[in-house]
Amino acid sequence: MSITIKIFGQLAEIVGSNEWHVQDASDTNFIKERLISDFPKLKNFPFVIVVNKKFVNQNQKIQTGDVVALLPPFAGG
Amino acid sequence: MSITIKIFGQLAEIVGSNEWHVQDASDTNFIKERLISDFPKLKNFPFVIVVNKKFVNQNQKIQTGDVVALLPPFAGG
Amino acid sequence: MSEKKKRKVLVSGAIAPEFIANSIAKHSSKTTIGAHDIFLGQVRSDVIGGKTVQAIDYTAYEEMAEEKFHEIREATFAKFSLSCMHVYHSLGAVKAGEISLFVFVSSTHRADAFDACRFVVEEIKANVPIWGKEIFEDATHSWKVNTN
Amino acid sequence: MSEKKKRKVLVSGAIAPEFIANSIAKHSSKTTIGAHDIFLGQVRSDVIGGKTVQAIDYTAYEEMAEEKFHEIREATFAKFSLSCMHVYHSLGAVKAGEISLFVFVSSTHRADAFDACRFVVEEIKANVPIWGKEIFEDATHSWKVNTN
Repeated sequence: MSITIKIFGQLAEIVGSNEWHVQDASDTNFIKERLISDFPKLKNFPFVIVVNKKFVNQNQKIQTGDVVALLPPFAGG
Repeated sequence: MSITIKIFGQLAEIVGSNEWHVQDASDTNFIKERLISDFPKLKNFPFVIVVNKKFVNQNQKIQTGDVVALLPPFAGG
Repeated sequence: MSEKKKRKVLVSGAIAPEFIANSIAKHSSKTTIGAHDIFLGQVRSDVIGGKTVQAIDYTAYEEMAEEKFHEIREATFAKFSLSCMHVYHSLGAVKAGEISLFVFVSSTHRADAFDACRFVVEEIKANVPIWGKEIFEDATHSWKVNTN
Repeated sequence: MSEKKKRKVLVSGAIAPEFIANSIAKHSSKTTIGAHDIFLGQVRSDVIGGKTVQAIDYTAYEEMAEEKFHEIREATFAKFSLSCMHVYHSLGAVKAGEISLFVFVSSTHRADAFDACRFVVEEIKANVPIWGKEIFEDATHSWKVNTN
């Protein structure tokens, strides 16, 4: 399955876009590995992955229609 | 020595005045005893005595020129 | 003598929201400030013995109160890392729903503002000689008692 | 579904002192309120690598941010005894000295207002997906990092 991932803040700056497309995105670990392989600068960059606006703390399968986003550390306030 | 004592809040209401005059006011214990003897209702009423705007926690001699005040519990805010 | 100039804290009547807005606006030139904490005490229409409070009439031992406010100010600056601090307390009648206490503390980081603001409010309640006569609709009254 | 209606927290640009004054004024009809605590986040002109911050440009994962703000609201009402609560956070450019976060919490007694306000601010900093690009005078930028 090909999905479009939303990217925010400094992460979007590094990737060069607010969106990033991944082919065969089976689960969140796959997405993370693929991201780091495409953008090696992100290896030591802290980010979290959210699926349907919920934090994902362990590997999670991606379903059709899931909204996936990559978020750098928050800086509100 | 005769001194004039400032009285505030509910204490002033009970005493019926913002000022109270005491003859031979030698020390703060004397003042307290005299107050309670003149106004028996104050026997169980909580108040503090201040001399020159400082709290007096033990008996203190009264000097000429001292400013003495009787204060009911504070309720600022 | 202290370095910081003494300001008058006691003001006549309620503290208006516009006054608070002006105080906030004045801080826009102080760009080391990152956090403000503002406490406002508002007069409640408490029901006491079946009667409803319409207003509180505040009185103070004014000279001592201003001295205590100044001591609290000095202690707060000594204890916390603050950019500035402003305190206003009403004297006279303040109606239910109006504001009688305005504590405004500013710092670079939020922890100092939060800690200092709370410290100031607790110190005021405990140590400043101010009293409040709670006025009911029938013109009778009771005396305000502070709680925690 | 929650009983409390969802409010939009994210607003465009800086939060004006007059807006804050209006919010305060609206509470004068709620006469069970005795205490308000207001936290304001103000943009600092920090010096980073020799350059001075002129403004912060805020972005957010908006749908998720509003959802998180709503969760924080629900958690705060569950945890503390509050009369009401209002939160506003800027999106877009906010100049140094201007206000980007407004947390306003009201309760009958002061402890709830103090505790709740601080809780809300900490929750926002930790859990709401918002980012700030610190803009320097030469139009370069760095990314804001939150501290405690």
